[in-house]
Amino acid sequence: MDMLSLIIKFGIYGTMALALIAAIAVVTLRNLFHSALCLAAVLIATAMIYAAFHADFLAAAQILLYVGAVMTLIIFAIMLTEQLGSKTIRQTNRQNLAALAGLLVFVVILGRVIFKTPWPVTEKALASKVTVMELGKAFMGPYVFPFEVISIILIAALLGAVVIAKKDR
Amino acid sequence: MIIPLAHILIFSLLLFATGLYGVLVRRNIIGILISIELMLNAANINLIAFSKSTSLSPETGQIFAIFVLAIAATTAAVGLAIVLALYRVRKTVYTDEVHLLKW
Amino acid sequence: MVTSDQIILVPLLPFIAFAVNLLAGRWLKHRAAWLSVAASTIACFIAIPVCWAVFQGNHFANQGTWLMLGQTPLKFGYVMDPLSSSLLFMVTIVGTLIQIYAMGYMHGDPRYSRFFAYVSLFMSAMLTLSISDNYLLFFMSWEIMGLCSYLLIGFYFEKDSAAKAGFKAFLTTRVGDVGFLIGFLTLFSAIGTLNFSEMNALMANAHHAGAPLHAGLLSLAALLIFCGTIGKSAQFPLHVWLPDAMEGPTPVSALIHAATMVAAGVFLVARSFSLFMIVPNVLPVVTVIGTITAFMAAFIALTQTDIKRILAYSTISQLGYMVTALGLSGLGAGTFHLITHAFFKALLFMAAGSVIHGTHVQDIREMGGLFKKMPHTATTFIIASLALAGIPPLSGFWSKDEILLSAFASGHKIVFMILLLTAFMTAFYMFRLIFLTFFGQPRNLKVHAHESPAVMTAPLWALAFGSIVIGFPGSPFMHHWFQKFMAHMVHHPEYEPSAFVMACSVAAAVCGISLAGVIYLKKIRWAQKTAETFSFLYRLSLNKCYFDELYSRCIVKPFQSLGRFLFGFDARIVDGAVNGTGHATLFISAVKGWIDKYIVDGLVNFTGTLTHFLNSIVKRLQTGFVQNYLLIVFIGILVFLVWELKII
Amino acid sequence: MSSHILSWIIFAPLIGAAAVLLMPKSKTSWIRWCALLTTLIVFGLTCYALSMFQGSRAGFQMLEKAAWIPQFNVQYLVGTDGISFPMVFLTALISLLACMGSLAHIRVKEGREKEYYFLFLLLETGMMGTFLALDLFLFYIFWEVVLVPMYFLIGIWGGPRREYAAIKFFLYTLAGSLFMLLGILAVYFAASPHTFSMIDLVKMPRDFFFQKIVFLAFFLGFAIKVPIFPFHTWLPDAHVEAPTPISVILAGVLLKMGTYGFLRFSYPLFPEAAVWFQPAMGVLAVIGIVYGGFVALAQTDFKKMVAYSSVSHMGFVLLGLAAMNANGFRGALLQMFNHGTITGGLFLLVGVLYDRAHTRDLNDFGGLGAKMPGYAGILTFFSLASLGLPGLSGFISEFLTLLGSYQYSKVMTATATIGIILAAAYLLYMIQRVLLGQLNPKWTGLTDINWQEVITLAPLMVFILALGIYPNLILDYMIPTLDGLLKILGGAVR
Repeated sequence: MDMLSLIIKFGIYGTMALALIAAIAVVTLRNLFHSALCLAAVLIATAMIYAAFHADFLAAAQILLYVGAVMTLIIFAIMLTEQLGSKTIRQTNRQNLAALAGLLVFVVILGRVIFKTPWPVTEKALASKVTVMELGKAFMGPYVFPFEVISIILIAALLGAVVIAKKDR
Repeated sequence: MIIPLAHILIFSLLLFATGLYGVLVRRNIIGILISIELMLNAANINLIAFSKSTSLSPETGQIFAIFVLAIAATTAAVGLAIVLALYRVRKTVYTDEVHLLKW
Repeated sequence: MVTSDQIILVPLLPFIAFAVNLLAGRWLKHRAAWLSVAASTIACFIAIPVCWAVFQGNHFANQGTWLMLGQTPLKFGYVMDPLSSSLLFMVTIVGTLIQIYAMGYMHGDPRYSRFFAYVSLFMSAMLTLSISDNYLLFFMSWEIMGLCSYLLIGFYFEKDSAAKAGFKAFLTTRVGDVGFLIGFLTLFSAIGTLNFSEMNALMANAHHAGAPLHAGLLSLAALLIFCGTIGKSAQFPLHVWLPDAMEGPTPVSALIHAATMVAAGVFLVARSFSLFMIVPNVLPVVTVIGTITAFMAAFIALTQTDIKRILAYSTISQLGYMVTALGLSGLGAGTFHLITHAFFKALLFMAAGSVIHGTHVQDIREMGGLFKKMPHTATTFIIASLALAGIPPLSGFWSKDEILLSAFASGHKIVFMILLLTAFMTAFYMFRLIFLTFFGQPRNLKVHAHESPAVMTAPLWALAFGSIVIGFPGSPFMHHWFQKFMAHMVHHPEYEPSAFVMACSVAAAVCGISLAGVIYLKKIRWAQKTAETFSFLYRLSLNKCYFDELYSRCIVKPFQSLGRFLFGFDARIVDGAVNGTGHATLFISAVKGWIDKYIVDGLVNFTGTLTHFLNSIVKRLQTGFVQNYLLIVFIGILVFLVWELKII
Repeated sequence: MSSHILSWIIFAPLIGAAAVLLMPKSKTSWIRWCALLTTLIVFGLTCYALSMFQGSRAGFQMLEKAAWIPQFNVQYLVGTDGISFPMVFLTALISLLACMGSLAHIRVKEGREKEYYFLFLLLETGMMGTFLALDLFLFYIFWEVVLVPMYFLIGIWGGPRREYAAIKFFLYTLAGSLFMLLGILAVYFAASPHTFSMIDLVKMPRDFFFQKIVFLAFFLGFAIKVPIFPFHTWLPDAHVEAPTPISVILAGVLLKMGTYGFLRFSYPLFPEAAVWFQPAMGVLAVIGIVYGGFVALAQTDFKKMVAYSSVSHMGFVLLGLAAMNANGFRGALLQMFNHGTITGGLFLLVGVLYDRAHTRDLNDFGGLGAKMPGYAGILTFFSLASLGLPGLSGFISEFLTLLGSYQYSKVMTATATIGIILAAAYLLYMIQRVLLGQLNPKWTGLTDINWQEVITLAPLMVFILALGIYPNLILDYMIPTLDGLLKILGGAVR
């Protein structure tokens, strides 16, 4: 194990830890605007992890789409609703303890499953590297139909969002 | 593979759990939407991880992830539009103040 | 060249005149009369050669299928035998003359063309009836004549009395007609044919065989057919319509209610004579009815003062004579009197019409001394009266003598006496009428009489000539040719002429005339004295034997009240039952409604309440918080996971 | 088209009704002309069908058959024969004339012409279907289809007591038809295989007791429609309150549906029971004739008088049916047709007078004969036809009926003839009160009948006169079928 891979390894673990901390911040911070910023952090960290898995295109898309577009949208929404949250208003509802307990169970169970499952890791897969060109060919090839469907969904969502958000007279 | 697959999965599990916690307990609807984005990200990470480590077609996982990304964008757009419409009508974004379907 | 089928034109031509006059009368105006007269004149010229051929001993008939009665075809056609040819001969001549007369009489009437349309229709129907060869066609034309009678009686329908008279006439004859209808239905069911010739043949066979077929049914049929005669010929119980029918224009009275239509009743019996001959029980009934009618009508005529009513009762009386004759098996005598009577009675009516036309009054008490002012009218009237009274050698004498002879020779002495008495009364009332109208001094100075125009007097003279000569074919001078001619029809007894009967007849007529002369020509006072002496009889006669009152009380009123009662019954009971069902249904539904509300619905409501109660518990699950639901879903998934992975 | 002519006849009015529905409410003249055109087309189709109709054949003709509800063996089965075809022709004729009569009459009631003509055309479909259906189920449907438009037509456009009359008519008739429905179901379940088709049902034998019960059920349904004596009280109310054209249809066509039902269904399906009920039917017929005549005599309302005269005249139809012989049947079917034309005309004439004078009180009139000569002539014509004057069609049918009934029962016939006298009495009494006598000064302003009304009446007069002079015109079409029916009943044509 050389130095570089070690650094990368720890870098990944660090990114993961960072992402988890930011994620916890997202769900716990009282100020919604702050949690949105933390979300941005999570998303960027995720993008880094993608990059680490040689999913360069996805990492770029993650940054562009999520951090660029979705985050802007969310922040706009937060601004428009003018409910950033305050000390006086509870930001969590009364079922947080129950939720926490349930989640603990959930994590424990799935954790056990994850560790017990013999994941079939193949060397060939590890060695492969997907280029943007291959992705594009796949989209235009076997996945052309879902691709088109997604485009329709996006248009529908666009129109739908406009219609819903429009002020009715 | 630099780190074991299980570690990645545990990470995404924790990320998912955190997002779910947010969904279950946050009162603010925008907060819920943000948490949903967390959960979607967790799922995406899983997809990438599996596509990197199993012998299926390598690009499939990424393609699925991109679809999820697109869906996430639409969810955000439509969801936030609903929030805005709701806010305009009810002047609130807190879930427990919107309970028309209560008995 | 005479072909027998031409005879169809005879009724057809007046019918065409009727149709044209009815539809185009507004444009034809006075030309309407020419059309009708022309139609019946041509009909007359077609008919007379055919009749003449029949008088020579020929016989024509033809027919075609009209309707299927079951599997039996009902054939319509004509038959030209002695009976129909005699009637046809009389009707065409008298009808044409009366129509010519009517041209003058009806002149200036606002419904001139309508009048001639109706008369043409009547002529058409009467001629169809004369030549028809079966009961159904006979009945159809019979009814159409009734309609024409109705329309013409009510011709001046603005007068209430005229409208009522038409109504009465139609309805009264209709009663008889219905009898007639059932009568020939009975006949059809008994012998299976409605054709006269076939019936005659069947009857002749039965007669020779000795035993009649279905005696009971046939008697019934004959009796019911005679009902038609009673109605149409104004015989005893149903005679009340004829005097009232005088509300119509006088030519109508002459044509329909004296010469032709009323005689059709007698003609019906003559037509069915073979039937009447074979069922012995019916002829006495016919005789009795005829005799009663003859006597009663003459009795009523004694005291009437309306010139047309006197003639109307005289007509009834003479019809009674004819019916009596037929009842006494005197087919020849009855038919003969029918023909002669048509001539002189039509003449009487037309002359009376001429008087009315000239004076504009109908009450003989207001007339008097008209002879000088209306010589033609008066002369012809007297000729006709002499004929009616039975003074030889005028036609009435020969025919009346035949009837008296039938009564005398067949041994019905009482009938003979009554008829003789009637003859006496006939002479009396006719000359009472003449003396009061034409002789003496004018009693009403407002009446300015004038003679009628030539178009009216010419037919009078033509008929006067007829009244004189038409009796000769039946007289001993021509060896009773007419009676022998009629004997071709149906076998019936013939009687030797009797000088005694002739003498009685003449004596009765002369006595009547003399008595009338004594009472009315000399001193009117005598008449009042006589009336006071026999005041009961006088009132009985003056009030027409109270028939109208009797019918009004016994038939009209009960029928009307029955109608009203049944209407009340309908509205209250029958409809009440329906409405009562409705109300009962409503009541039951009210009770049901209570049950429904508190018991059935109570059960339903209890179910509802129970549900509501359960709901109040279960509904707590529906918090309305979306995250709550989500949490539950999540817990559900967890449970599922735990279960599936068998962790515990 | 030629093979589906009967369906066209049934549904052409429905198409017209749909067209009327699609038209704007304000375009009343479009609606009127559309309705008139539709009825005219239906009449034309009927004439076309007449040219294809084979009068000498006894069985059903122009059959159309399609499975409708195959699970229950319900068929769309229409066809015609010598019994139904005259009725179809009558329906087409009367509908056309009633529609022409409506043009002037309904215009008075502003604003509802669209509904009126829609319902009118729907009614025509119902009537046509009733006469042409050969499947009991289909027949029942059409039978009920007739009820609904009639209810509204009386209830909306009627006289002052229209609601009462409409509800009475509806409930009464519905009650009867429910019995009929029971009967239909009984017949259906008794048949094996279960079927509603008349063609198959006629061939199946039925138990005598069963026949009697089911005959009674059918009888109630038809008797109310005719109407036969104790069930007749809806008729005067409905007639008096209905608007003129609807009275015409009611008298001209609807009453015939009852007697048609006897000929088409009751007799062929239950021949033994029919013979068993023969005396009862005869007695009811005679009661109806005499009773209707007497009650008509007592009327002061013109329309009510005509309505009761219908009771009397329909009694003759029933009498002919009860006679159960060739002449009786012929007379009855002919009387159905003639009563439709004659009484339809009388109702139109009542309407003519009512539109001018706004009253129907007979005692209020008088002397109109001089004021309205054309009207007087036509009214007299129809009255004479109604009272059975020879030469007009009423006489022939009454004569044949009486001839037939005479072969059956002399007493009944003799009693029934009282009805003839009464008919003369009440009709002439009416004429006397309306046309004759002094003119009531109130009516000096009345105008004579106009050309439009004359055109409406003229076809009826032509038929009355033509059939009166030569009845074989229509009898030829009827005789083979009626004789066939008689054979089913076990009688011989004599």
